[in-house]
Amino acid sequence: MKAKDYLTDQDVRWCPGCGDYSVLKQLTEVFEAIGADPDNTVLISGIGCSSRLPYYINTYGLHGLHGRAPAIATGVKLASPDADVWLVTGDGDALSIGGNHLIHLLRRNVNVPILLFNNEVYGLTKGQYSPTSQPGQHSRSSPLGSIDQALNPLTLAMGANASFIARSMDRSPAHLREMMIAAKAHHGSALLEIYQNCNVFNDGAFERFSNKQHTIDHTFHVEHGKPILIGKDQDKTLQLVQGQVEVIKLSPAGDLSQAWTHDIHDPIKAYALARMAGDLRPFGIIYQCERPVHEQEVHRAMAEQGQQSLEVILHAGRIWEV
Amino acid sequence: MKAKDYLTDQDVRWCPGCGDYSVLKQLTEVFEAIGADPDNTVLISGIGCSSRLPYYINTYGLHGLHGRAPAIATGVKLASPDADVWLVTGDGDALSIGGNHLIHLLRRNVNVPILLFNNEVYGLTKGQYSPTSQPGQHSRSSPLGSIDQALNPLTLAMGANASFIARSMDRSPAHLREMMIAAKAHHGSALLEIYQNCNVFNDGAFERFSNKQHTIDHTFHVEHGKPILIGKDQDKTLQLVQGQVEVIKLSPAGDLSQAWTHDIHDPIKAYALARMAGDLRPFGIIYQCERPVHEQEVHRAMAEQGQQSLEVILHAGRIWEV
Amino acid sequence: MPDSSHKIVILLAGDSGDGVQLLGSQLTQGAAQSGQDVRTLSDFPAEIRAPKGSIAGISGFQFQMASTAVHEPGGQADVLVVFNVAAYVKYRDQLKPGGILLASTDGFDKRSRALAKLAPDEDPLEEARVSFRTLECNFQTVTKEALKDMDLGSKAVSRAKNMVVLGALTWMYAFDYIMVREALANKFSGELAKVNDKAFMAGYYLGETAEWSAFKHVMPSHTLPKGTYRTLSGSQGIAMGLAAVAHQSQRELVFAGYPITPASDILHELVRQRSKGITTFQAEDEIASVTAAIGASFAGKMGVTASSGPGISLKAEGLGLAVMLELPLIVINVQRGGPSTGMPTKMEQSDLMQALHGRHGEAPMPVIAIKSASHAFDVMLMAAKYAMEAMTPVMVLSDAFIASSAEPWRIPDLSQLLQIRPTEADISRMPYERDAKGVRPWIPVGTPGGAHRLGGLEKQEGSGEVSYDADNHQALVQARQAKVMGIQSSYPELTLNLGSKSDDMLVIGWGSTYGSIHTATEQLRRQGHAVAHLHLVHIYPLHPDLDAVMAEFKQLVVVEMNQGQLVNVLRARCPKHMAFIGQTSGKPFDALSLTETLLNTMSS
Amino acid sequence: MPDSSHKIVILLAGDSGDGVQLLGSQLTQGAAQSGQDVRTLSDFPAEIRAPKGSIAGISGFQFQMASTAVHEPGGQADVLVVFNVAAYVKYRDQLKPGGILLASTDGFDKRSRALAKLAPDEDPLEEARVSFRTLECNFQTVTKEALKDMDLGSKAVSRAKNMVVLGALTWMYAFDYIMVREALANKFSGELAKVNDKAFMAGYYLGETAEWSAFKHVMPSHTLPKGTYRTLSGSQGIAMGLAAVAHQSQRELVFAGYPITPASDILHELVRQRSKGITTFQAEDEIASVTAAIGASFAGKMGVTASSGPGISLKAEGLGLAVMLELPLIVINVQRGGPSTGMPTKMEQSDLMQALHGRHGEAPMPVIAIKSASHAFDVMLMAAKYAMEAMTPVMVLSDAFIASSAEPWRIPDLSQLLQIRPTEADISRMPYERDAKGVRPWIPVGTPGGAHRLGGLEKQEGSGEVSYDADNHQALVQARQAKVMGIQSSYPELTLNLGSKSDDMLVIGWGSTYGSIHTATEQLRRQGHAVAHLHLVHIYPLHPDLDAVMAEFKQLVVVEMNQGQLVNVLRARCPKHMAFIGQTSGKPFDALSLTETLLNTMSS
Ligand SMILES: Cc1ncc(C[n+]2csc(CCOP(=O)(O)OP(=O)(O)O)c2C)c(N)n1
Ligand SMILES: Cc1ncc(C[n+]2csc(CCOP(=O)(O)OP(=O)(O)O)c2C)c(N)n1
Ligand code: SF4
Ligand code: SF4
Ligand SMILES: [Mg+2]
Ligand SMILES: [Mg+2]
Repeated sequence: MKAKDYLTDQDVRWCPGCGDYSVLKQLTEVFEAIGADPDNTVLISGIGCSSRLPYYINTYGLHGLHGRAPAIATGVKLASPDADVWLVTGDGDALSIGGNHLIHLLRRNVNVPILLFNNEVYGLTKGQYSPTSQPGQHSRSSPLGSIDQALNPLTLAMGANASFIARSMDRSPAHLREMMIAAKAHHGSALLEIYQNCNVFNDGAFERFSNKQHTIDHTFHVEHGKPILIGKDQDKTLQLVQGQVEVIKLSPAGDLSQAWTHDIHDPIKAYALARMAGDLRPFGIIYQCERPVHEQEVHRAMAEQGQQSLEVILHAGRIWEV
Repeated sequence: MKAKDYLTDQDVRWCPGCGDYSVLKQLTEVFEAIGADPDNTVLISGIGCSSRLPYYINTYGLHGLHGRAPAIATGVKLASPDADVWLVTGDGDALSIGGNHLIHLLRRNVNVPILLFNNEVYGLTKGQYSPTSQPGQHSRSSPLGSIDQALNPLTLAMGANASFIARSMDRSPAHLREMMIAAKAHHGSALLEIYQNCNVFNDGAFERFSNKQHTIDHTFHVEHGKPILIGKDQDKTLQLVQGQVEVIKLSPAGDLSQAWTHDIHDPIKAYALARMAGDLRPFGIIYQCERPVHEQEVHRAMAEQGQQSLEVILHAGRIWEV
Repeated sequence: MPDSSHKIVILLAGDSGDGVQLLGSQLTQGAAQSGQDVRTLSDFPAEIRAPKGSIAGISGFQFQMASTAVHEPGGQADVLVVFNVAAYVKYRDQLKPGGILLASTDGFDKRSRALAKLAPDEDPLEEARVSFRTLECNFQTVTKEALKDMDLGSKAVSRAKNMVVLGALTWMYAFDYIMVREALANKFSGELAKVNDKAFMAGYYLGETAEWSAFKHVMPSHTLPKGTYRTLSGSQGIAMGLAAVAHQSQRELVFAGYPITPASDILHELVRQRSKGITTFQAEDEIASVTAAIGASFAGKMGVTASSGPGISLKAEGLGLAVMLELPLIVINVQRGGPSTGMPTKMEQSDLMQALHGRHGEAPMPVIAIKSASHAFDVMLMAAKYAMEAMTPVMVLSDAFIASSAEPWRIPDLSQLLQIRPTEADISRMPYERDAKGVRPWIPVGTPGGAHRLGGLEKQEGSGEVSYDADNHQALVQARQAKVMGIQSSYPELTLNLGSKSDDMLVIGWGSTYGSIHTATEQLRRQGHAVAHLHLVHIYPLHPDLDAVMAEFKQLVVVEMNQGQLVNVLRARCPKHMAFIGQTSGKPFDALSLTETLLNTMSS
Repeated sequence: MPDSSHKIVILLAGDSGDGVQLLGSQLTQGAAQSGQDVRTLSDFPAEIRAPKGSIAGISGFQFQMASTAVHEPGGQADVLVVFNVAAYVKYRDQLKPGGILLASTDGFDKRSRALAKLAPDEDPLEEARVSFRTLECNFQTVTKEALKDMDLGSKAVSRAKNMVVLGALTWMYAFDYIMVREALANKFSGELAKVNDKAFMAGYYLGETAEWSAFKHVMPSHTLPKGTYRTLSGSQGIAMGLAAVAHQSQRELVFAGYPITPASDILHELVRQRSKGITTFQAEDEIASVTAAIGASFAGKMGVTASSGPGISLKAEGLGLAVMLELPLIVINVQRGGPSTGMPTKMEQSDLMQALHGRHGEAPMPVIAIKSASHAFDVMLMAAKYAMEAMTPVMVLSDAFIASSAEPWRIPDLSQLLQIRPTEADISRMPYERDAKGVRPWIPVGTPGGAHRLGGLEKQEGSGEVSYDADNHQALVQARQAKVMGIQSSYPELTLNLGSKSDDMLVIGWGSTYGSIHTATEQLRRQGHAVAHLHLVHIYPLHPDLDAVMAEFKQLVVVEMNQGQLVNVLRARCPKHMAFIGQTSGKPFDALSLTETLLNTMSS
């Protein structure tokens, strides 16, 4: 199937220019690339602009309740462990009302890739600040600037012992596809944070990370086993100094042995990278590990323990004849 | 007021031998020590054995809804920013149903100490496994062993950008009091995890950390600026090796300069310590930082923005005379 | 020759980018300031910004204005103003035959027709010219011309089109253009203010130059009681009502909410309003918002929360707690189309039974229904009075229609507002010791000597300690009920909204159907039918005189925007046959067809 | 000389450590196996383990046995067995004057009296000897003696006391001691089995040696239909019923729950039972459990969830979603004392109105009420049938009484079980294309060519795509309603549970009041009153013949453990005066006093 064959005939109802279009497009291309089977693929979402995505993809889909997509997806996985279930959610959906279900999904390690559209705002309800909004953000519910501290989806996931965390962006199609494929390939819950521009209510929130002119100063890409290199000339790297990640020049210049080598299996450094919430941020797979997958454990335990027939159950324990 | 004056005349209704008694006792002693004002002290709890505590303390108290204590406490703090509000909760209450409210309280940094009684079981409902139960735990809802992975309250808090995390134990009264006092003194949300023995449904869960014979092999205490020393002879320390915290011998023996010096302000190392969920675990204040306190920010912003009288509000905008 | 009928319904429609809602609010404001009574109805598209030119993306604004009192935004329109062909297609059935169609022809070109998914050769204006009196004008060109010396891009020009239309309609209905112009000057600043003013004036002169005089319509002015007026939407009525609560009760408020359509506007209004004594809190979800409000009430401030549909369902457990704690709390339900996520931007009255019974256990709480924007203000005071005087949560029902509908409102004299006397912090009583009215004391955190513990477990009458005693539980279930019934003593007299006890038929309604029922009943009465109208404000407890009033009539009809909710409550207490007229289309009753339905009910 | 009345009520009481519940279950099991019909009632203390010897810590177990059919655990007891003085103080008022008091005197010493907060010189046994026939025995000594060669600590001895009592009562009522002994042998193993057996036999011989023959009471045997029997509690009935659902529907189930008293036992039973085709999931809360169950149903298995009080309130939003998605779902509400946290271990029927209306919007779903443990099994099959055949969530009401009450139950023949034919995965129909019964297809994830999208927004009839169309919404609100009404066609006939249409008065009940109402009605009939009993199983939709049945009677009375819920539903559809008898004390109706109340109602 071609990418466009994965689209339904529904009119896509996002605002013109919304970053959601890119994510939708990359997802259909990823579906083509991995040969997703529409009969066995399920998209589960909550409520929000982002959560409308399942309507546009020609697979099984459920547009559920605000915040509850992780629980619904867990139910689908318990019933159909072999289905390819994807979770589609927004920063409000996943981190405000749905934060608890998300962390429990991550801890249980239900085998689903999670596409978390982070636009740092509630789009669908017309622009209130969200848990990922930056302090001071002006919005309909904070016309004079929000005072809330922001939640960091990636550190939160590390706190819940997630087995995969990664970050990408609506405006980096190739990278986004790569990350989606990696999240799908991961065995367990894979949280992919996607910076997504809401051009109506929070335009430019990620401008410094996505605008070609600035991106080189504000972003770096991590890859397992590769040095972390920063800046136009790739002459800087990171180091941990008393709990802070600092940018240092490689010295002597070009000596890569001085560079921080990215190890996706190192949870501590992953946490350090995930904490980088300022003007310089990592993209790519930040952490990954292997852990037992929930629905498999459930069914393994059921098989081990043995299942009883109705006849046996009804006659178990003390019975007598009259 | 003396410690015992802080007790109500209610019969305490925990099982004989329950670790909750110790926490109650230490809390009254802490109240004596800090001279807590019963007119201005408020205990907010959810539902669970642990959450019954407010009934026994002669201050303001609210035994709320399962999981919702953080939200109720936030409401109290918004209305009475100067009240000394304490949050009392259990592993089920705070981390199962209430996980979302907890992380949002921590991120907002509402100024409350949090006493999280972790007995790794649902006590009040008679012994089902909880989110902190170890995989394989036998319980009423997992007679053949639970398959769920455990949630770690301290890493979760680090994920939510908590400003204070600490751990103590029902069976270490002096240490518990010290931690309670520190949590109270902290300016912001202070999560204190208390290992608490449920001798009816999960007896001995923390035996290796609390039994005098074993404790030295399984626990270590951290203090800001002090070296982390481990073992009977205090001849070992920790080091970070590729994302794992490892125990190493000090060599040369006694050379404290080799030791890991605990820095409560280092979030990365704090996260590493918090992740230690095996047979060796840290006790004490693991992390602390200063961040704006929510209710103060709210009231500061209100003061800055100015508040309008009813008269002004009614006549704001376009009005006309008839 | 200028026409001068007394009531006119105007429907404005265009892409969300066309600024139809702004146009509508400025125009109705102008109408009101020019002496018209006005009721409005916004029809938002479900999407934030659907594809340009598509029918799904059309936003509508309807209003009725009259030189006598009006109560609803009207049914079919006398005038339809459309910015493009999609708007025309969406709303053409709502324009009366022979009505005026004002069409911006730039929105009817080939491209626009394609966007609206019409056949390439289909020109709907042809058909329109037959059925309606059309006024066709390329507003894009007019606007461009008007702004030609301002060096604007075509997008910016487009965006000012609504101001040209505003000017044209201001001229057409002879509104006081100076006031409208002033209002614009206040609303916008800098470059934009200049652009808008130019566009507005161009529109104002357009009528003359374009020779639209045949369409000019001078409205006689409505004689309103003297006073200072403003326009008020339901969301504003609630927000201002809460400000009045703080003022009247001398208690501060904590409003905790979580965004949801259409309730969010209450939060938006409150943060904008910055009312003395009101703290607002955007919580992480609806459960947190109701429980934070309860925490605030425990601390001694008045906790308030608001939501819609799914959010109200989530608050069920919290409301039960408030019942048990016997703490004051106001919860506002801005109803929308259900069930589930349903139709978030549409109106419905289908949460009444939930308001009464949507909690486990015997958990009675007062339920009050708002009938219009201005009524919202009054209801907030009532709700707070019952909550703080009887120590109980109170449910207020509003809906999507009331939330955004606007009307002229006489700003009340503060000295005339309802008195609220919050229950005292009487520490001489035990926490659950009731006074003569069955009400326990309200002891804020920080009250010296007032330390006490509350909880959701059943409690010993008096002491408030936990109790599992059978007789005590039985007694407390009844005491909580009796206390709620006690608020009846503060109810205003029950008066018929139209008609008298000697009429034959009584039409009973509640909430936002007020305008439609009132208009329909008035119409029937004018036709000589003995029909009265009673609009219930107090849904629980019902007014103590209600049974007696119902007993007076031969025929009873209940009208609701649901499948039959209040009607079953009334049937359970009144042996008489009760007819029911229901509708769940997401739209208000059309007064005209309601009149007919009532007529049929009468004769059947 | 052995007495031989036909019905005996025995009440056992002691500290939670005394093993009263175990004693009770073994004893009733013995009674049942010896040919008695039995109904039980557990009275748990609210605390896990309250202080030893305190009244708050007393756990009670009551049962009625009879050689004819019994329907309830009985009112006042004929025999009270107490392990200590606190138990006596708590329950003395429940022993009939002249009844038998079997007291373990070791629990009446000074220390025990102090723990029960009696005055040091107060000896309640003195008073007891006057009012009751007392049997006093130091069971601690007897047990110690019996186990003397086993080298046990005094705690272990104490713990075996209940087995001595079990033996003594087995002798006293001439139960088949070999069966009881066998059952113990099966239940316990190793050392403990030996200890218990010795203690049991010591108790059995005690009666003879202690010359208690005057108290011996041989029960005639109840003639039951032939078959294989077991005892069944309500929680077991539900768990086994779900196993039967998997068997009958050939569909696997996913049960998702979150612990809460008294619903948790369903989860406990299910995990113990390890039923083929049932996956269990302990979720992080009730919202996750209902939505996970919905996810499972979407995937094509049958989602089931259960909870009580607060947990049911939290599921409101999820239930509304299931209504909108038109997916099968079973939600079981094991009602407890409310509101809020209320009285978690006590029974009440106060969630009926919530079951009907506790969701926003028009969200109708079938509601079925369980009346007893064995009925629970049948109701699960019905619920699943309606859910899977009509594609709807179904609410099942149980309560704390039913959950733990046990009765003998004839294991059904599998071939006789209700047939369930889940809606087919008919991909030739559109996702929301209804069949003749108004039911849409159920297309499990993985069905080739079946890909489709569901959601909580209103949908276009047929295609299921999102729709905000007014007429469509109106039609779908009605279609969802009509589909639910459609299950009436699968209802069994409506038959009176006692009496006939020619009687004067009809007593209507639902749920766990079955036994008390039945017993009371039977009593009145025996006294010559023309009273009939109708116990409703289908609360929504009501049985189509109900109105006609009600119309036949001169007098109608509704009996409920609430403040009047079903009665108002019925009043809304029946013009006749309807009397109401309610109780919210957390305890079941006492059949005797209910008889009197009914009598008063009749004559009033
Ligand atoms: C229970 C409930 N509460 C609130 C809402 C209203 N609501 C819908 S979407 C949304 C926020 C969505 O934010 P996000 O997940 O970031 O999605 P976005 O629109 O930004 O993509 C809210 C608050 C709802 N539908 N249900
Ligand atoms: C909404 C809701 N769900 C479930 C329950 C039942 N419940 C009460 S306490 C509890 C778990 C308590 O566990 P924890 O917080 O660890 O407290 P502990 O008893 O172990 O101290 C549960 C599930 C409830 N009261 N309310
Ligand atoms: S509101 Fe924002 S997030 Fe939503 S569709 Fe529009 S641009 Fe996208
Ligand atoms: S059940 Fe466990 S936690 Fe609860 S009171 Fe008893 S020992 Fe303590
Ligand atoms: Mg968002
Ligand atoms: Mg616990």
